[in-house]
Amino acid sequence: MDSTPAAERPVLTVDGYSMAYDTDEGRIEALKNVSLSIHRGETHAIVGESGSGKTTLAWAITRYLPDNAHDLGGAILLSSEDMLAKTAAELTDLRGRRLAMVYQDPSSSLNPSMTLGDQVTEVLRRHRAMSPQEARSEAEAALARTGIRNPAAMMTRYPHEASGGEKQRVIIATAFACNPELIIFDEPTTALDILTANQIIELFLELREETGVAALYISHDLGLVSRVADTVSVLYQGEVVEQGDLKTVFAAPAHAYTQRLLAALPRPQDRLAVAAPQTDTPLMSLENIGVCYYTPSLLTRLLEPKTVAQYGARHISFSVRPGELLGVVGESGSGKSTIAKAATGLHPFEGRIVFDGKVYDSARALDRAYRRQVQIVFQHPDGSLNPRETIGRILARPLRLYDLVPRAQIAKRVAELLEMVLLPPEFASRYPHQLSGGQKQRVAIARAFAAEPRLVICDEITASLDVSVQATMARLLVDLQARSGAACIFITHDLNLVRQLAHRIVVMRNGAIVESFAAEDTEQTDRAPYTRELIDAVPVLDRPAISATTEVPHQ
Amino acid sequence: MGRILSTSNGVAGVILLTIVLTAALFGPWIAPYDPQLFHSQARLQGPSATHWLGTDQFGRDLLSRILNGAPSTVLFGMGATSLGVCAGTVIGVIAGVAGGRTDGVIMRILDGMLAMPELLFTLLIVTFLGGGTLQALLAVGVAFTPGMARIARSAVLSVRTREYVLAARARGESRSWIVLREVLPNAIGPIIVEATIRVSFAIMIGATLGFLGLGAQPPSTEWGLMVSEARQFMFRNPWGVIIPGIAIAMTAMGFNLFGDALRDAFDPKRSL
Amino acid sequence: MNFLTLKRRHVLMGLAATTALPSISFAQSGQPVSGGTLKISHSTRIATLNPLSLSGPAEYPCIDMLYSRLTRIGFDSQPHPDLAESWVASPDATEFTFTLRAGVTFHDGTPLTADDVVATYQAILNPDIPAAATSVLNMIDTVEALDELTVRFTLSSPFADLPFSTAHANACILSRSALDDLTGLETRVNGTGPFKLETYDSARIVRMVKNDNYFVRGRPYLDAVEMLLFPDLAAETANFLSGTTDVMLTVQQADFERIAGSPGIGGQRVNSGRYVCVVMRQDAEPWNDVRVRKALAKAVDRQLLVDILLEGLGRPAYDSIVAPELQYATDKPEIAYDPEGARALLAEAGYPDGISVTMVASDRPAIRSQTAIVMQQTAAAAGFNLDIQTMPHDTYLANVWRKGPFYIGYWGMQPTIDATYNLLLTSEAAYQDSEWKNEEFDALIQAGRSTTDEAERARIYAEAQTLELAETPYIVPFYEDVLTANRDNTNSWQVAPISRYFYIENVWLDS
Amino acid sequence: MNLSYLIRRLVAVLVVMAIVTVAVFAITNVLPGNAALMILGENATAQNLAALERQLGLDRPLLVQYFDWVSGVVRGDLGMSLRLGLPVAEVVGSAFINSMWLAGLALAAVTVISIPLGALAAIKRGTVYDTGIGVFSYVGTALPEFVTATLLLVLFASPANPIFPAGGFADPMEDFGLFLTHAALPVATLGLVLMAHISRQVRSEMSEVLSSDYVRAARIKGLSERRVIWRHTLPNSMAPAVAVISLDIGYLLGGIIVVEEIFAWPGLGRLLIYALQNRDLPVIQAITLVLAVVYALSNLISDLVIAKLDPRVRYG
Repeated sequence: MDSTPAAERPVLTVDGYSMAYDTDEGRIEALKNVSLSIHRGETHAIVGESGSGKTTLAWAITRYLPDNAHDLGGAILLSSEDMLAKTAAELTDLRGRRLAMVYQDPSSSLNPSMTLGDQVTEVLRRHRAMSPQEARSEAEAALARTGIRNPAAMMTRYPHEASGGEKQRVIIATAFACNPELIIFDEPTTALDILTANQIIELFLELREETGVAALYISHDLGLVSRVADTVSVLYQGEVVEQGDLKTVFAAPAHAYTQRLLAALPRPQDRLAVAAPQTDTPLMSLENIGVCYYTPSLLTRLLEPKTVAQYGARHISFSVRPGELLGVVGESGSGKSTIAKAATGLHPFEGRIVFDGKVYDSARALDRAYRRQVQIVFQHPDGSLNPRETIGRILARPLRLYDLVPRAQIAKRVAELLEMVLLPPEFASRYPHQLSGGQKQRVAIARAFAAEPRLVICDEITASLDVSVQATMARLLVDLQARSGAACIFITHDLNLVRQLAHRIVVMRNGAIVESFAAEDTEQTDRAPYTRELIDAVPVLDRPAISATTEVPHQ
Repeated sequence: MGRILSTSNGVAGVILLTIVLTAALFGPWIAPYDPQLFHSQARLQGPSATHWLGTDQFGRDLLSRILNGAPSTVLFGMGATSLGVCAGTVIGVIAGVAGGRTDGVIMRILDGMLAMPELLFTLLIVTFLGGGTLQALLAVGVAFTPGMARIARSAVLSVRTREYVLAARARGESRSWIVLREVLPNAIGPIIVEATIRVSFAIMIGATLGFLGLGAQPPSTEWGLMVSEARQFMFRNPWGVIIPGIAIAMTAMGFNLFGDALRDAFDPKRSL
Repeated sequence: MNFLTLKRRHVLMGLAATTALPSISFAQSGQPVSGGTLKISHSTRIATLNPLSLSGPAEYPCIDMLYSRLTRIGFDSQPHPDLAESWVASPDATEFTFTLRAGVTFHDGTPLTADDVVATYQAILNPDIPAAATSVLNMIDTVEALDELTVRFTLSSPFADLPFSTAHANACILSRSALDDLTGLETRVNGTGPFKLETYDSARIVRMVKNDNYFVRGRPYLDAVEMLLFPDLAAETANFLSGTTDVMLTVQQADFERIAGSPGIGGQRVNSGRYVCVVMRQDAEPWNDVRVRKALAKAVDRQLLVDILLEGLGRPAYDSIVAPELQYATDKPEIAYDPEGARALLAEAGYPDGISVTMVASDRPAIRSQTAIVMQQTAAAAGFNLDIQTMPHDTYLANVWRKGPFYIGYWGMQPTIDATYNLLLTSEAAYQDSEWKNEEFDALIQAGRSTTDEAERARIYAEAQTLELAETPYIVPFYEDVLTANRDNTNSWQVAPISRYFYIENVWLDS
Repeated sequence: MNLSYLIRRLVAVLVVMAIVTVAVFAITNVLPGNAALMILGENATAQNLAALERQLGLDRPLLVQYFDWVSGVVRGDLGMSLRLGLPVAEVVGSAFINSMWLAGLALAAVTVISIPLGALAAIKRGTVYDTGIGVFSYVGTALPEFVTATLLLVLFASPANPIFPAGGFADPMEDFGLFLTHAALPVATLGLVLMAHISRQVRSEMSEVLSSDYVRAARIKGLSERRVIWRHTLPNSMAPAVAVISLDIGYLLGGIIVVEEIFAWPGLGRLLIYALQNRDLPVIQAITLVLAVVYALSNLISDLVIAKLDPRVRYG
C-alpha cells in the first residue's frame, strides 16, 4: 500500500488489467493491459466505438462478469483494495455503498413491478440501516435533489408511469444515495432525446460538484465527453490507445484512431453539400399531409367518448427542388419517419403529394413510375436486406423490376453498383449476415440508386452506425447525389450532421413543423426557440477540420 | 445442422429420431415375424430368446408388432401435423398478409375453434367422421389447424414489419411476390420448429384415440390400440402395456428434443 | 362349485304346473343368515330402469330384483311360477289362463290385481310404446281379467311356449299408476320384486333395499344390494380382488383363471347358449352357393377359437344357433377344421383360386373383432382371403347390420328353440338378416309352436335342426360360457345360462 | 381493465358459444344412426325404432331441434338426456362438480409444485437440479395420460400392493380422506404432464428475468441474493407463469376425458365419451358448452390475475 495521503490516493486504479471471453469460436480477448486511475472529484471518460470493450470494463470493475469471462491478469483497486480478491459477500456489501452505477436504458433498468420509491429506499435500508420511515424521507430528499418536480408523488408511481428523463433521475438518485466513492456512468444519455439528455448532463455536473464523487464516464459521443470529463482514455479493440488530460488529447491527438474519431465528428462549418439547385420549381411538394395511427372503434367511442384519434403527423407541407438535399430534423416521436412512410405509400395519408407536376391524393394512387423515381433507405442495416437472398440478387431486383438494363448486362451493372458504394464486386455472391453494419447500409443505398431515382428518402440511415462509419456514409451519399442529380430528403436527429449536408432544413416536433429555413440561416437570431434549444444542446468541438483518412478495415 | 448437434438436447433428439424413423421406414421389413401370426403355445410371455419383447394375448410377437406399428403411428403423427401445418400456414399467412377486417374475422373463427380443448375438438371430429385411422388423422389435422394458423400468423406479422419487406412494398413489388420471396422464406423457420414439436403431440393424440377405440381399429398394430388391447392382460403380462408405452414416449420425446434444438438453432437468444 | 352341465327336464305341459318354486338346496356351508349389503361390480352403465325397453347386461339383474313377472325361468331353463301361482293351457295351445298369487302388494303398498297384468300386457303390445318383449308376445290377440286374480290370454295362432314368453326379462308386471307416467319408468320403480329402489345414480351406484312384504316368506335374506359401476376392467378387477366388492357380475375370459384362483374368491363358469355367428347374406354372390358356405364352415378352427379367445371357457359349436341346453335340442355332428376340404369345395363351386372378401366386425363387444382376426388366420389356409374391417358399433348398427353381405353377429341365448329360430332364421324373423328363406323350415317352426304334444314337438324340432345343419345359413363357431365370481362370504350367488334371472333373494352373506 | 374491453371479451365468449353449439349440433347429427338406434341396440325393430324416435323427438327437422334446444338453454333448461332419461342439467351438474374437483386439485398441485421446480431450475442453472428437472420435463411431456395411468395402476393399485384404490370415487362431502385416496392417482396422472410442461416454461421465463437489466441493477445495488430472488425475480416471473398455466388449462380439460375413463371417475370426461358413443346429443352439447365456458372464463380470470401481477399490463 503506497503511502500517498488519502487525498492524493486515486479512488480507482486499474493496473494492466486483461480479460477474455470463452465463446463457441474459442477464447476472445476483450480487454488487453488496460490501466487508468481516477481521483476524488475527477471524471475520467472512456471513449470508444461499439465492440471496443468499454462496457466490459464497467462489468469488470463491478465484478459482475458472465460465467464465460476470465480475468487474465492485472489488478483493479478501489481505494487500494484489490477488487479481484474480494469474496462474494464483500462484493455485495461494497456494491451500492462504495461503488454505484448509472445505466444506459432507464426503462429496462428499473423493476417494473416495484414503485420507484421502493427502488430507492431499498438501497438506503440495505447500506445505511435506515428504518422504513427514515429511508422514505431520505429517498424523497434524494429525488428532490435530482430536480424531480413532485418527489412525493413520484415515490408511489411505477416505472411505466414515468418519462425516460424522470426514470434516469431516479436511477441517479439511487446511485448517489449512499455517497459512494465511485460511480460508473454507462452512456446515461444515449437512450434519451437531446433536450432531456442535456438536463441530465447539467444534473451530473451539479451533483459531482456537490459530492466530489469520482466518476467513470463511458460514452461513444466525443462532443458530450468534452463537456463532462477531466481526463480521457480512448479504447480501441480492448486496448487503451491514448490517455491523458482531455483538453490536450482532443487538441493534439497522438494516435491515428483518435484523430480519425475526432475528424469524423460532424461540424456544421465543414460543408459537404452539393451545389445548390438553380431552379425554384419544386420536384416534389407535400401539401397538408396527415397520417392517423389510431381511430377509436365504434364500441370504444360509445363507451369512452373522450378517447380521440391519434395522429403520427398532421398539416405537414414542404417541398424539395430537383438535386436539393432537404434536412428533416426532430426528436423521436416528432413524426419525421411517419412522413417518410407516407411519401413512399407505406402508410395511408390525408392531403396531397405533387411529384414532377403529377398529383397523388392517396397511398394507393402512387403508381409504378412514382415508386421508381422515389426510393427509400431505412435506419437498421440488419433489417434492410432479406437474409435469405445474396447481395447480387438484392441489387439485381430493382433492375429487373423496372427492366432498366437488359438481362445480359445485369451482372455487370451489379458490379458497377458495388464499386459505386466502394464495395468489392465479389460481395455479390455473399449473404447479408456475412457483411458488417456499414457494408450492409452501403448495399441498401446502392439498391436505392440502382433504380436511378429522382428523389431518395434517407430515414435516419446513420443512426445505428458508429461515428466513424457515419461520416463516410454521409460523404458517400453526397457523392452519389452529385453524380445522379437526385434530390434527397435526409431525416435525422443529429443537427450538426444535417447542417453539414443540407441546403434547407425543416424542424419537426410532436407531429408538426416548427419551422423551415436555409442551412446558412441556422445561426440567425430569429430562429424559433425550440430550434435554438436544439442548436445549443449539441456542443461543437472547435477543432479545425482534419482530412479523413481511409476507413480502418476492421469495421 | 452443426448447431443442432451442439446442444445435449439436440444430440438426444437426433439419436431418438433416427431410431424411430428407421423403425417407421423399415420396420415391417426387419420384423422377425409376421405381426398377425399366432404362436398359440407362446401366449402372453415376457421377453425371451425367440420373442425378444415377448408376446401378446394371441401369441403374436410384440417386437414385430411394434416395428410393424411404427409406420402407422409415426407417419400418422407426421401426416396429421403436416396437414395441420399446411392448412394452418395458408390460413395464417392470409390473415397475416391481408390484415384489417379479414384478419379480424379469421382470428375470431380461430378463437372459436381454440375455445375447446384440443382433445375434445378432435373427439368431436372423429365421431363426425366415424372411427378409423384415416378419420383420426383428418381429425387431428383439423384440430391442429387453428393452433398452427395462429403461429404462422404471428411469424408472418413479425416478418412483415421488417424493413426489407417495407422496402419491397415501397418499390412497388406485387403482393404475391412479397409473400413468396420476402415473407415466407423468413417466416417458415418458426413454423417448422413448431411443427416438429407438434408432431409429438399428434402422435400422443393419435395413440389416445387408438386407446379410446376411436382411432385405428383392430387388427391394426397402432401403438395406442396395442396398449388398450393389452390392458386386459396387464397383470398377466405387463410387457404388453409397457413396451408400446415406451415406444410412444420415445417417439414423442425424440420429436420434442429435436424441435427444441431446432428452435435454439434458429434464434439462440431464446435458448433455455 | 360349478354347474358344468344342466340336466334337461321336461315339464309336463297341459297339466296345471303346481310345483312350488324349486327350493334349490346347496351343499353349502350352514344355514342361511339374513342381513348385510351385497356389493356387485359391473362394467357397463345402468342407463335406465325402464323394464319395457332396457337391454344392458347390468340392467337385467336390477329389474330381476325390483320386479316380478307372471312366470320366471329357473336355473333349469324351464318356466316356474312367479306372480302366477298356476296356469292352464287349452289343448290346441290357443288359450292360457293364469291364476295370480293372492295378497301380493306393490312396493307402494297398492295390491296387485289382474287389471295391472292386463294393463302391462296392453302396454307391451301397444305399437306406440317401444318394448323389447313384443317380438315373443306378438301372437297374443286379447288379454282379459276374468276376476281379481285370474287373467286369460287368447292367441291369434297356437303357441305352446307362452309360459316362456311371459317369463321374458322385459315382461315385468307394472302397476297401472306407473304405466300412466312412462318417462317416470326410466328412474322410478314400483314393482313387486324382492328389493325396493333406494338410490339411482347411473354414473356410479344403484342401491336397492329389502322389500319386507315380498310374496315369498323369508326372502330376501340380504338387507340391501348395491350395483357399483367400474367402466375400466383393470379398476373393477383390482377393487374386487381387494375386497371392496363381493360379486363381479361378469368376468372376462382373459382374467377368469387369475381371479378364480385368488384367495377367498370362487369363480363360476356356466355353459350357455350365447354365440358369435358369421352372417352370410344369401341373396348375392358368393354366399348364395351352399358349397361356399360349407367351405367356410370347414375353414374355421373351432377349438383354436375356444382356446385363444375364450381361454378354453366355452364350447365349440357346429353351425347351429340352438344351444345344447334348450329343450328339444339335438346333438350336432362335429365339423373338423379341414383347409384342403374347404379349398376343394371352393374349386367345385367355381372359385379355384379362393375368394377375397371383406368381413365387417363392430368394435363392441371386442369378441366380434377378435373372432374375425382369428378366422382371418385360419381361413387363409383354406383359400379365403378375409379383409377385416372393424368399425364403431353405432356405424355398424346403422350401415351394416341387416344390410351388409358378410359380418359378425353376436346374440344372447333365447329361452326356447321357437324363440331362437323366430328371432333370426324364419322368413319373417324379427331380425332376419341372412336372406335364407325356406318355406319347409317356416312350416316346421309354425307346426312346432302349435302342438302341445311333447313327442310330436321333439320330432318337429329335430327335423328343423337337421334342415338348418344341411343349409348352414350361419357359421356358428362356439358358445361362450357365462363367467361370474364371488367372494367366499357370498353364498348361493348363481347366474343362469340365459343370464337374465339371478334369484338374488336366495343369496346370503356370512356374518 | 376498462368496461369496453370487458364487454368485448364477454361478447367474444358468447360468439364462441354460438359457434361451438352449431358445430357440435352439425357434427353429431350428420352421423349415421342416432340415440334411439343406440338405446335399442339389437332389439331395434323398425316399429320399435320409429316409436322411440317419436318419443325422443328425433323425428323433428334438424333446425327445429336446434332452436328448441337453444330456446331451452336460454331458459336454463338443457333438455333431457336421450340415453339416461334424466334432465341433462342434473346429469351434467353432478359430473361437472366431480370434474372440477379433479381439475382443481390437479391445477393446485401443478401450481404449487411446478413453479418452485421451474424457479429452482432457473436459479441453479447448469447444476444437477437443472438437468434433473430438464429430463423430468421431457419425459413428463412425452408420456400420454393413458400410459402414465396404466403404469400408476400397476405400481400403486395392483392387488400386490393396493396402496391406493384403483379408481372409483367417494363423495368429498361425506368422507374427504377417502375421497383424497381415490383422487390421488387421477390427479397424479393429470398433474404429471402439466407439471413437466409448466416447470419447463417457468424455467425459461425465470431465466429471461434473471438475465434482465433490472435484476443486474438490483445486484449492483448490493442487495442480498435472497432479496434479489424474492423481491425482484419472482414477482416479475409470476405474470408469465400464470399465462403459461392458463394456456395449459385447455390441455387439462382434455386430459380429464382420458383419466376419468381409466379411473372410473364419474366426471364430465367419462360422461362425454359415453354420450358420444350413444349419440346423446343434448348431453354432448351441454358438456362441450360447459368445457368451452370453463376454458374461456379461466382465460379471462388469468388475464385479470396477470393484470394484477404486472402493473405494465393495461387492457384498453
